Amino acid sequence: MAVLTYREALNQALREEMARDPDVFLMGEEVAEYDGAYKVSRGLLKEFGPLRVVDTPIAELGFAGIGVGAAMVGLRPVIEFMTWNFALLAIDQVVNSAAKLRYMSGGQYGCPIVFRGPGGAALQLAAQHSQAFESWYAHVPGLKVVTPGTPADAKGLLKSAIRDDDPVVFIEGEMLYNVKGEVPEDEDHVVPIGRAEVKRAGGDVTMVCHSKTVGIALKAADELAAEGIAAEVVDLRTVRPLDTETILASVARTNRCVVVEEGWPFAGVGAQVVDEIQREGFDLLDAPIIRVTGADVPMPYNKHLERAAKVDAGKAVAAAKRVLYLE
Amino acid sequence: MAVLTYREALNQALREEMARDPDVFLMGEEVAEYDGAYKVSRGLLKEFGPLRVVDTPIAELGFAGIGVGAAMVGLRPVIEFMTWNFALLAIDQVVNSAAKLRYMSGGQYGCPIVFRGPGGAALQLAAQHSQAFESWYAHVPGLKVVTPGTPADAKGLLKSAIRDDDPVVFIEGEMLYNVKGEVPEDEDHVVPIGRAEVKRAGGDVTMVCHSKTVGIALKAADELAAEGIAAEVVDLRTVRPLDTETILASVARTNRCVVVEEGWPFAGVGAQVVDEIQREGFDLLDAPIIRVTGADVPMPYNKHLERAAKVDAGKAVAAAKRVLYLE
Amino acid sequence: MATSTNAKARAPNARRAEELQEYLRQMLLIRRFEEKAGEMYSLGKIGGFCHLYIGQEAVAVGTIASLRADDYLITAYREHGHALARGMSARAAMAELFGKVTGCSRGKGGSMHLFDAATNFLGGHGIVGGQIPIAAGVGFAAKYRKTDQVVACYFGEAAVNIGSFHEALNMASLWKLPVVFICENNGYGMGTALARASAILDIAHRAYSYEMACAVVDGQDVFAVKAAMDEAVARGRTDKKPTLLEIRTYRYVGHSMSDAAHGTYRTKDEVEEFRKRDPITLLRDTMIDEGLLDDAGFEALDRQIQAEVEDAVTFAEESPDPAPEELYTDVYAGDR
Amino acid sequence: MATSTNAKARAPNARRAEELQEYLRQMLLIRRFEEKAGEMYSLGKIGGFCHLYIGQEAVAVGTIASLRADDYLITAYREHGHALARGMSARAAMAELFGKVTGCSRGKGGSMHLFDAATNFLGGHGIVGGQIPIAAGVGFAAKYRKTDQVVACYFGEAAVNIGSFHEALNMASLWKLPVVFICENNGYGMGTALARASAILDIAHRAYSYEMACAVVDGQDVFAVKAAMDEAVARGRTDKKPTLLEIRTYRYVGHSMSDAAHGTYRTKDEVEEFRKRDPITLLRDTMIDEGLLDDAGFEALDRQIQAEVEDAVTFAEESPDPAPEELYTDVYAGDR
Ligand SMILES: Cc1ncc(C[n+]2csc(CCOP(=O)(O)OP(=O)(O)O)c2C)c(N)n1
Ligand SMILES: Cc1ncc(C[n+]2csc(CCOP(=O)(O)OP(=O)(O)O)c2C)c(N)n1
Ligand SMILES: [Mg+2]
Ligand SMILES: [Mg+2]
Repeated sequence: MAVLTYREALNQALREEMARDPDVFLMGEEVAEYDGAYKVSRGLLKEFGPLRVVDTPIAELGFAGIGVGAAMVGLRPVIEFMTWNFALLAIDQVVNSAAKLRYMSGGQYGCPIVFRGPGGAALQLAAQHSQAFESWYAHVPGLKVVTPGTPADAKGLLKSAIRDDDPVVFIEGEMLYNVKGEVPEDEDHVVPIGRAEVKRAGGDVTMVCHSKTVGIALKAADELAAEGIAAEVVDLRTVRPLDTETILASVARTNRCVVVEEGWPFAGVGAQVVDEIQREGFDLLDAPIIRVTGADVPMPYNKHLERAAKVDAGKAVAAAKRVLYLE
Repeated sequence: MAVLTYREALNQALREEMARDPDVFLMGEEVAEYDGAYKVSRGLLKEFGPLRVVDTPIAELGFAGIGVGAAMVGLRPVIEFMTWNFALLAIDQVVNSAAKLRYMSGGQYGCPIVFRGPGGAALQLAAQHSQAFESWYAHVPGLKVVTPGTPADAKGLLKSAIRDDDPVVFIEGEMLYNVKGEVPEDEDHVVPIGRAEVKRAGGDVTMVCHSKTVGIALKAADELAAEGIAAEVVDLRTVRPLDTETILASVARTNRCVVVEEGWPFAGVGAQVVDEIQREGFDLLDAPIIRVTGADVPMPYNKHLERAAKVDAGKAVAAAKRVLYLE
Repeated sequence: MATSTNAKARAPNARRAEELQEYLRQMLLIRRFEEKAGEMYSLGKIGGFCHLYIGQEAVAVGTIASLRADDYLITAYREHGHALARGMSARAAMAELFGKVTGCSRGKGGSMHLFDAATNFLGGHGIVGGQIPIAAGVGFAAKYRKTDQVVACYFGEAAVNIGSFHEALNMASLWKLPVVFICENNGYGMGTALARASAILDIAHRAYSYEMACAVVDGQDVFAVKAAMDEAVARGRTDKKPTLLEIRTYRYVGHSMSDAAHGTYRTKDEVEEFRKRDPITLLRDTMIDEGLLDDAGFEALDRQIQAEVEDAVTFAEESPDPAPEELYTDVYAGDR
Repeated sequence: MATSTNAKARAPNARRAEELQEYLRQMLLIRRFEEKAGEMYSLGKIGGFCHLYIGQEAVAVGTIASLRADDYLITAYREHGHALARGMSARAAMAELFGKVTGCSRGKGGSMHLFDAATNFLGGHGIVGGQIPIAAGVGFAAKYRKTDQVVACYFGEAAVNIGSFHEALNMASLWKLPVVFICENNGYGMGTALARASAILDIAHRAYSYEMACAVVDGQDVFAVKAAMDEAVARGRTDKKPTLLEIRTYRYVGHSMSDAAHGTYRTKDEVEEFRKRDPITLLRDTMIDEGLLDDAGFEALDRQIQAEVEDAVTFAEESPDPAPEELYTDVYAGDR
């Protein structure tokens, strides 16, 4: 195992998959000559040339559609959105084209495309640049939604996403790019789409998380452990399809659950997790499920307000204690 | 009270508000000379002239933005999307501009705008034209989301929406336009945004619904009544802000709940309703909450498949019986 | 306007006879198919939105005649004509309108979403402008693979005011993609006349914003259409450059089956005026002038085509609906 | 290019002196403010994305000089210059960058979202192109209310490839809205040179697609900018028609504070070359030539401005953060 940053892990996944399959190409703003706004594509232009690593104008709707067209005829585009905030401009192509082509054509045309880029809030980027949209994409049949929280998952899931025959919305954590972790060096290290992973075992309370909140949940679990509480951390990794089985198995052990996510509360991913648990595991629960989410406001610029708006380990700890009726 | 169609009720609301406030104008595709693709704006061009009833090119993003600009400087635009499916092209202006301007400007600029049009599936319009996006908009702080299910609510809520100082996403039921109902004739008949209504009282099971599913839930309640089961029908009317109080009060009476909505299951409006109930009313529930939703697929064209994909009274009845452990 | 090849100047020969006969057959097939589709819609056999192509037949036929079998096509919701001209059987098309499993999209797409992988027909798309960047992407794939395929992309004149058009044409020109952007200017987008939606009346001139070649073409004259398309296709295939063709045409019928035939946005007289330059009549007259056809021959062809359409209806009528399980197939790759 | 008013030809007079003095003051204020903002960013006093305007000062100052107090402005995220030229105090601007409650947007907007209702400054917007249709909407409101207000809308040259631009310009021309669309062509969108993003190099010519008036303007020459803007504003105010101005300029610094000063996408030499036509130096030299300024006067002005900027920093530094409750205010109208 090598120790890599999340960014490097993504870069490796891209490089390996482009080397493995000549149909894979990368397109987006600043992905080529600039090496990516967040440097995820560093060195790829040099290695694969301008036909396979393509800088675009600022035209999200257009180049998302170009990706869809290329995918319809069998290429495997990886379309980078500089951030998912800008993808709102392209969402018609993601939802009305990519997600529906296979169905509308009665199975004749698929759309093996990956839309990827950073999601969620970084630091003080304010309201228009600090949004987490995974629950939106996960709402839509025809899409898969992948949200890795660690370098190993980032690499393994991106490889799976590129090899997948369906459109995958791949949301990276903007704050995770510099996070380091062990990553298998095997070129065939893939992480299957649709499987959650228990990142830490514990019998007292389940903490469901994904993407940036994986680290937060793990930190909260540490803090809880210091108080003698054993939290089990379930990383969804894929938001759609949701691995309800792994979630329920954990709740069956703990009988208590907290869902930690970065986005807004209303109809977030956590709402669906809650729905699944209460429906399939009604008798398992000894307490209501509490969700820890971003504040229900546009993100403020001021750093103190921003901090107050974001989820953190302290909030997750407090929620865990609440479901344990400890405070 | 007059008996009006839902379409006529909306038309009256527009006419009355335009007569009442010269700052109100209507803009969208085919709203003027064509009287509206669904004839909601019938006669308005004639009455108010081309400056206040404005036909646009097919440019959803552009004219949504034009509405935002006009609203920033104090007009009260009503922007019609021919259907909400096409609003995906404009969603950046709704989410990144309208919903955030007040916050980003520290309260200096509001955005008193109504985005309105039909949502949900009509008949055999297939995958790209049969979508219900209310959970998406309801996810977003800064927006209000209104989904009337009856002519009286359509009129009263549209008037409130136009008078509201914040951006309102007003989603009409495409299949409701011809539905008739009693509508108060009073020019000041307004229905407050943010208040659910118990459309039928009953002690055995709560059925939460909105928009098109109000009629479905009422029909299901009839069928259940024939079997001696008293269903209480709670019409959300406004999806954001959600009237949790009314929902919980009902569940406190019935201890059982079914949520019926038109859209896809994952992170739909019902998921949030479930989340609120289980959190705030954990001890009230004698059974898990069951959601009745559209099938988790792009909408098929074939009419039998389409029927199978949609919610109907039969499915709502079955769900009610399940939460009553009757089957 | 690009001028029509002067038909009379050419000596009749077998090849030309065959070619014109084929144009006529296709145009008539589209006309009769659409008339029948309208009828079947009124009978409730067809549902949803149904947009007919009557009046525009020469555009599909003339442009598609320039294409090779391995070229690609993509279009909007008014696409029955393109599908038939490209060689989709009337049976597969009609069955799709009926929502039957024998339809080209297994009854899941319907009138707005005909697809046919066998003929590289990338479908009918329902969001105005949505297919334009997709077409550019298909052109990108041709460039990527270094083939000499060309993409024909159809859209209405009302679609040129939407962002997709602008973004796609800019990238297509910037990257030299082999796409022919075919604007079927039938004068109206639903009830909105061109001049009420576009600040410029010569749609073709929008191409200058992208340093793209363009032409204005008489869309009722199949020869003019074919000639302009030949040039545009050559530009794509050989020079690897896109073209914007503005093909001026007219729809005789309402926007969709739920729209009145002429409505309040245009006069009956206007429709009648345009009907005088009917593309099928123009072609037939040319063929008669050239001695390639006589009235009896035309009648025979028409009868044969009407029989073909009748057969398609019977086929559609008798075909089964998709099985209930089909609701859940084709959402993802694995699920069939 | 629109030619600069030949400065020397004019007799010096008090009014002109005052006017030029004001341009110089504003341009220098922007320059010093931005330099200080960069410094404060490096010290961690300012967070998020911070895009400086250094090199482009004559555009904001020259265009805004043509506006009336009741006209409107709207721009993108590189907007400190526009805000200051429009009369926002350095204090309110700097405090906003510091995220303080005394900032123009109460510390909630930050560098990309300066707003000032008092001067009809409709803000900095972060989604490329997003402000362009909004500007058209403000123009629509002026038309609706039958005022003679004009809207100035700023965006970069990379924004002309996005759909918003196209849709907004078409409608602005179609509906005769009094908007001046000001494309600040600084050659790059982040690391992408114009020619790598746009199929056409003369951005102004995009106006032809909308039958809109246009001009290419030397953005380093404040007189040229002012002259072109005067014409465009008159066209809006009197003829009720929009204009597209392409104002050619250059940014001396990186795209944002997280981007290297010249980066790999341009050479140091290129930056140096452009610095030779510095807008402040050009204006200063003209003023000295005309006898309206001397070196000592310039130095004094500069010192005064530097003090103003220092004062703004002190003010920002000493101002309080928004109260914790502010997290939940300004989401909806009722909640303050
Ligand atoms: C983005 C979008 N907006 C609105 C519609 C509704 N609509 C369908 S067709 C149409 C008119 C299109 O006219 P044009 O492009 O000229 O094509 P034509 O119908 O004349 O062939 C409209 C407004 C849509 N399908 N998509
Ligand atoms: C829709 C969208 N896509 C991408 C971005 C990221 N982005 C911010 S600024 C920028 C470059 C814009 O360049 P230009 O319009 O020339 O303005 P300049 O920065 O040169 O002033 C990009 C790509 C964004 N903010 N919005
Ligand atoms: Mg048309
Ligand atoms: Mg630029």
